Amino acid sequence: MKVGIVVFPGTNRERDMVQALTLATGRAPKLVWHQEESVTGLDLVVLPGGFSFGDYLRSGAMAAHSPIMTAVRRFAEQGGYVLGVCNGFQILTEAQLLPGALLRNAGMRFLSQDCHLKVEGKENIFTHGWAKGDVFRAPLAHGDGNYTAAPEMLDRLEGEGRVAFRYCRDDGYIQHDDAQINLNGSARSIAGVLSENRRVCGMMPHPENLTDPALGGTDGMPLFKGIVESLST
Amino acid sequence: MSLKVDGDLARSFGLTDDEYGKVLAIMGRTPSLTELGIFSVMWSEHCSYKSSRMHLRTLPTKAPWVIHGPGENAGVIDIGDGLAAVFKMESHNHPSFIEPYQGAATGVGGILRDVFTMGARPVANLNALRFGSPKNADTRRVVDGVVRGIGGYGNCIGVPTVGGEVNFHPSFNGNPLVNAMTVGIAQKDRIFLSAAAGVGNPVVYVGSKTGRDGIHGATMSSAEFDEESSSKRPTVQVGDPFTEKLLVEACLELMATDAVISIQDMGAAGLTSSAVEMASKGEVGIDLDLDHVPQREANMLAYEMMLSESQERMLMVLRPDRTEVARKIFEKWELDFAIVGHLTDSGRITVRHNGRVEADIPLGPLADEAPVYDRPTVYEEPPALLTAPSDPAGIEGALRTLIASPDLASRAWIWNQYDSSVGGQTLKHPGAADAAIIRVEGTKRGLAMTTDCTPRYGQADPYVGGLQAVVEAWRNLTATGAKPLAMTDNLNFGSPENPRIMGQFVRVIKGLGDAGRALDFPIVSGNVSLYNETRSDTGLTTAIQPSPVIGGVGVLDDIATAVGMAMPEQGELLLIGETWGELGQSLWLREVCGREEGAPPRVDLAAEKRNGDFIREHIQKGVVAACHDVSDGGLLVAVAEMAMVSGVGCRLEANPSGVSPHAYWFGEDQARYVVATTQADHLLKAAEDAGVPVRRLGQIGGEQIHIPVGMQLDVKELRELNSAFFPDLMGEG
Amino acid sequence: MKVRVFVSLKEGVLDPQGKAVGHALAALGFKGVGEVRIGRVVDLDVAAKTADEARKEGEAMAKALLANEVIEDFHVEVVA
Amino acid sequence: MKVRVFVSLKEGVLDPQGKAVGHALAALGFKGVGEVRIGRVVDLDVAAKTADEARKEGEAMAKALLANEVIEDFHVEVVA
Ligand SMILES: Nc1ncnc2c1ncn2[C@@H]1O[C@H](COP(=O)(O)OP(=O)(O)O)[C@@H](O)[C@H]1O
Ligand SMILES: [Mg+2]
Repeated sequence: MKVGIVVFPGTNRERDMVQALTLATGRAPKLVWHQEESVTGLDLVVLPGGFSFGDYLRSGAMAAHSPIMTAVRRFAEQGGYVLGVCNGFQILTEAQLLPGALLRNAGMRFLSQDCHLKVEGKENIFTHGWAKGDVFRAPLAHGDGNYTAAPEMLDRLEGEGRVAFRYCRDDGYIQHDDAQINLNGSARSIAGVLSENRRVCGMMPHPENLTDPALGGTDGMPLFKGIVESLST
Repeated sequence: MSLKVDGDLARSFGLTDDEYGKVLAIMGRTPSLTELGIFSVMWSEHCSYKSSRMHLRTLPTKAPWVIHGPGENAGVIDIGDGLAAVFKMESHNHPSFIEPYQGAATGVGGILRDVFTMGARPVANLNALRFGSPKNADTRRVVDGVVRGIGGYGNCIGVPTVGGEVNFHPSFNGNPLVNAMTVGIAQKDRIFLSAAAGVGNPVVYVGSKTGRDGIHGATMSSAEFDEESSSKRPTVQVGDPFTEKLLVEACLELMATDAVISIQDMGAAGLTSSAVEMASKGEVGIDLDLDHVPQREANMLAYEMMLSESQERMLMVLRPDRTEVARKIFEKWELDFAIVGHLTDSGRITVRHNGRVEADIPLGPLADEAPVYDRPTVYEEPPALLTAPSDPAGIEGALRTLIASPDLASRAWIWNQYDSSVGGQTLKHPGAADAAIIRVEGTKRGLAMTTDCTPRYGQADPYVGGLQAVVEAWRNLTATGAKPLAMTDNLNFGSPENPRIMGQFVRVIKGLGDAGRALDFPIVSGNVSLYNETRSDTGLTTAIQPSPVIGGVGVLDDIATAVGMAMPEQGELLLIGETWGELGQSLWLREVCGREEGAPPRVDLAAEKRNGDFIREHIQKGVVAACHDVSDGGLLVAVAEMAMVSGVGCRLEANPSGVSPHAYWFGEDQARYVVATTQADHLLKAAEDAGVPVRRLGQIGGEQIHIPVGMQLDVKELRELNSAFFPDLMGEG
Repeated sequence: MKVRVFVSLKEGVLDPQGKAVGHALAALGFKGVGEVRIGRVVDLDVAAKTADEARKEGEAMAKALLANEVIEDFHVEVVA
Repeated sequence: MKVRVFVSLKEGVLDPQGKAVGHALAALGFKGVGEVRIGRVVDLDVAAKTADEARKEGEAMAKALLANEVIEDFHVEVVA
C-alpha cells in the first residue's frame, strides 16, 4: 500500500503520521512537498496536522490553494482515498472536498487533551477497523475545531451515514451542549465527516498519537489497520 | 536624525559616566550614535553579565558527559547512542508584563532559536511562571496572555510543551516571571558553534526582515526623538511562529550539508550582539554592509538596524563555495537570505551604510574591557527555626484548603492549552509524573525534564533556596527513574545595586553550586534576569522573591522502566526519607495560618543523594509502581496528588508518635518520596539494608483517602476542589 | 491602488469569538451590548488602473482566498 | 445604537498574518500585491442615546477590551 503525506510549510504532525503509518503498514510513507504537482501512484493521501502557513487568515485556507491541492482534488475526483487530520481536515473543508467549516473552539481557547470518539460512519475504509458504536480515546490539539455546516447539510450527513466520528464521554454518552463532552462546541458533536463517495475523510482528533504501545496506548491504531485491511483486499 | 553624542545621551542609553569614559578611551574620539548604541547594548547587564559574571564562575559546570557548558548558545550533554541533548532556559519577564501574549510568545521563540542554532531539533518546551497575587486585579490579564502566548508559539511551531511550574505571590505583582526552556536533540558530532572563522568568508543573514522592533528602551526616553514617531514605534516585538518553523526546518536542512562554519541566532541586541559575539569568539574582524540587510521599513538608520530586536533572524558564516546551496535552501522555505558582510583580519567590527562607515570599533576592548562589578553585598540573618505552631484547622480542613490553593491547584487549565503530544514521542505528559518524559526518536531512550524553584524558601534563606531548587529538580527526575545529568538555570532577582539583593544572589549561587557538586549535577547553561522590581505609587520599590529556577534534564536508558504518579489499583504506599515535620515557610503555614515565617526546611545533600539513588535503582529494577517526591504542601498533599491522578484512594496509617499530626502530614522536609508498590516487604528490607529511612504509609484502594483519626475524603471531591482555582481566577468557572 | 476587503461571518453562522467578546464586555460592566460580530479587514494594494478594475481584483482575491464563502460574506471598498 | 470598532496593528508592528497572506496572493498569481495588513472590525450595540455617547461607549470598550493599545490602534464609527 502506497501512502503519501503532504507537507505544507507549517505542517508539524507529519512525523507523527509517518510513525503511525509505518507501524500500521510496515513501510515508511512518502512525504510530498506542497509544491509538487502530482500524487499519482498513491493509494492514500494523508493531510496531517499542524499550522500550514501559520494558520493565518483561516486555518487551512492558504494550504487549500497550494499547487498540490489541485492534484489532490483530481486524485479525489478519480476516486482516490484522502484522509485529513486536524489541520488536514481544515484544509479539506477549505478546499471544499468536504462540506462545512471549522470555527474557533467555542471556549475560545486552544484545547489539548484526550477526548473520546464514537464510531458512526458506515461503509468506508476509515472506520472499518472498528465496529459501529465503538468508543475510543484520542488526543486532540487544536484551536479551530468547532465544526459547522448548514442545518440541511448536517441532516444530509447524518442521513447518509457520513458522520464518521462524534465526541462522546468514555461510556459513549453524547451530549451536544455539554462542554465537558463536546469539547469544542461542534455542531451535533461532529468530530469527523466523510465525502459523498466516502473516500475522503476529515477528523479533528489525532489517532496517530495513540498508535505506539510504548507510548501510552494503541487506541488510534484501528484507523490505520482498517485502512490497510480495506485497501489490501 | 542628528543626536548629539555625549555623556547625557550615554546615560540615557544606560551607560554610567565611568563606562562612557571607558568608551571614549577605547575609541580615542567621540563615538558615533551607532557606536554608542553598540557599546551600550554590549555592556548592558543583559549581554555582559557585569554584576553576575564573577559569581557565576564559581558554579560547577563539568562532568564527563558535558560536551559544552556555559558560554555557548545552549548547554550540550552526551545522552548515549551518539546523541546529545541541547538545552537552556531564558527569561522574558519584563516584555511579558508589558504585553503578556507577545512577551511570552517571543520568549519561547528566543529560547527555541538558542537550541536549534546549535544544530539540535527542538523536542520539548517547558515554562516556569510566577504571577502576582490572584487577588491583584491585573493578574488575570497577565496569566491569560502569557499562557496564550506560550501556547500560541509552541503549538504552532510544533514543539510539545511538556512541563513547567506556576507560583503566585504578591511580590510578582507588576513583575511576573516568564522563564522558558527548550530541549533539543542533536547528533553529538554535529554541534554548531558561534565562533567565526576564515577571513574573507561571507557573513549571511537569514530569516525575517529587520524592522524597528524593540530598539532599546533608551531610545524611547530620549527627548530628541520626534514625539509622534516614537509613540508609534513599537517597543514590543511581535512573534511569528510560522516563520520560526520555516527557519528551524531551513537551518536543519542547511546544517545537514557542510556549508555552515558558524551560526548564531539574533536575540537581544540583534545584529550587534550576534556579529560581535561571532567575531570575538573567532578572534577575527567583521565587516557589515547594512545596505544588504533585508528591511521591513523604509529609511532605517544604521543605529536602528544594529539594535533592532526583530524576531526570527539568524546570522551565519558560510563556506564561500556553498553560499548558493544555502541560498537555494532558504529560497525553498521562502525566507530572506542575504550576504551582509564578510570576515576580516582587522580585529574590528566595521559597519557601513549608504556608503558611510557608521561604526568602527576594536573588538578586543569591546569584549575585554566590558565592565565587571564586584557589587557590595549585605547578608541578612536567615530566620530561626519555627517553633511548632498549633493546628487551627484539622487535617482534613487543611488538606481541603491546601489542595484548592493557588500554588497547589491543578494546572490542567494551563497545560490543556499546550500541545504536549505533537512530535509523537511524549510518554509522560504534564501532570502524569514528577518530570515530563519524551522518547528519543528512533531509540528506547527517554529524556526526563523538569523545572523547579521555591521562591519563598529563597526569600527566607537564599542559600537554602539555592540548594532546594537543585535538589527538587534532581528529585523530580529521579522519581521517574531517570538519571539526572545536568541543569540549566534562570536566576531572577531584584536590583544588584541593592546590597541586600546582591547578597541574596551570592548566597543563592553558593547554594546552587554546593548542591550541584554534591549531586554531580552540573550547570551547563543559564540566564540571569536582574532588576525585577516594581515601584509603587508611593515610590516604594518591591523586589521579587529571589527565584533561581532550575531546569533539570535526565536520561532513561529504556523508557519501559519509567514510572509516573498514578498508583496501581492495589498495593502499598511507602515513605522514603526522614520526617521531622518542619513547617517553617510551608504552604500549610501560609495558606492555613496566613503566616510566611520561619526557616525553610533543611537540605541534607547526603540524604538526598542516598535516598534518590535508592529510589532510582529500585524503579529501574521494576519494584516501584509509582513515585512522587514530597515538596510543596508536604506528605499528605503528595499522597493526595497521586490519588487524584490515579482516581484511586488509600487507607493511611496514623502519624508516628513524636511528630504532631499536622507537622507530619504538612511539613515540607526534603529528601522524601512517596512510593507505590506491590512488593512492599522487599522494598522495606532493601531500604533498611541500604540505610535509607523508610516507613509504611498505608494501603492503596477504595475511593477515599482515609486517616484513622481525622479524615475521610472522596478522591472525587478532592479533584473538584483541586480544579476550581484556575477557571475561577479566569472567570470561566 | 489601495483596496479594503471586509470579511464577516454569514448571518446565521455562530460567531464564537463575537459571543465571547459580548460576554466579556458585559462582565466588564458595559450594558446593553447586544449581539457582537467580529469580522476581518484586509488592506492591500492591487495592480489596477481604475477603481472599477481595483474592485474586481479585490473581489477576485476575496473569492480565491480572503473569504470562505461557505461561512463568510465579503465586500470590497476601493480606498485610493 | 450600533457601533463599529476598527482595530489595526500600529504602524511598524510586524503583521505576520498580513505577510503570509501577501505571499499566498502572489503565489495565486495576483500581481502587485504590496504590503498586506489585516485588522478586525467589531460590530456591536451600545446602550446610548446620542451618536456622541455611542462613540464614547465604543471607545471605552475598545480601550478596555477590543484593542490592545500596546500594539494596536483603533477607531470607532457610529453606524446607526
Ligand atoms: N506552566 C506549566 N506548563 C506546563 N505544565 C505545567 C506548568 N506548570 C505546572 N505544570 C505541570 O504540572 C505538574 C505539577 O507541577 P508542580 O506542582 O510544580 O510539580 P512538582 O511539585 O512535582 O515539581 C507537573 O507535571 C508540571 O510539569
Ligand atoms: Mg516543583
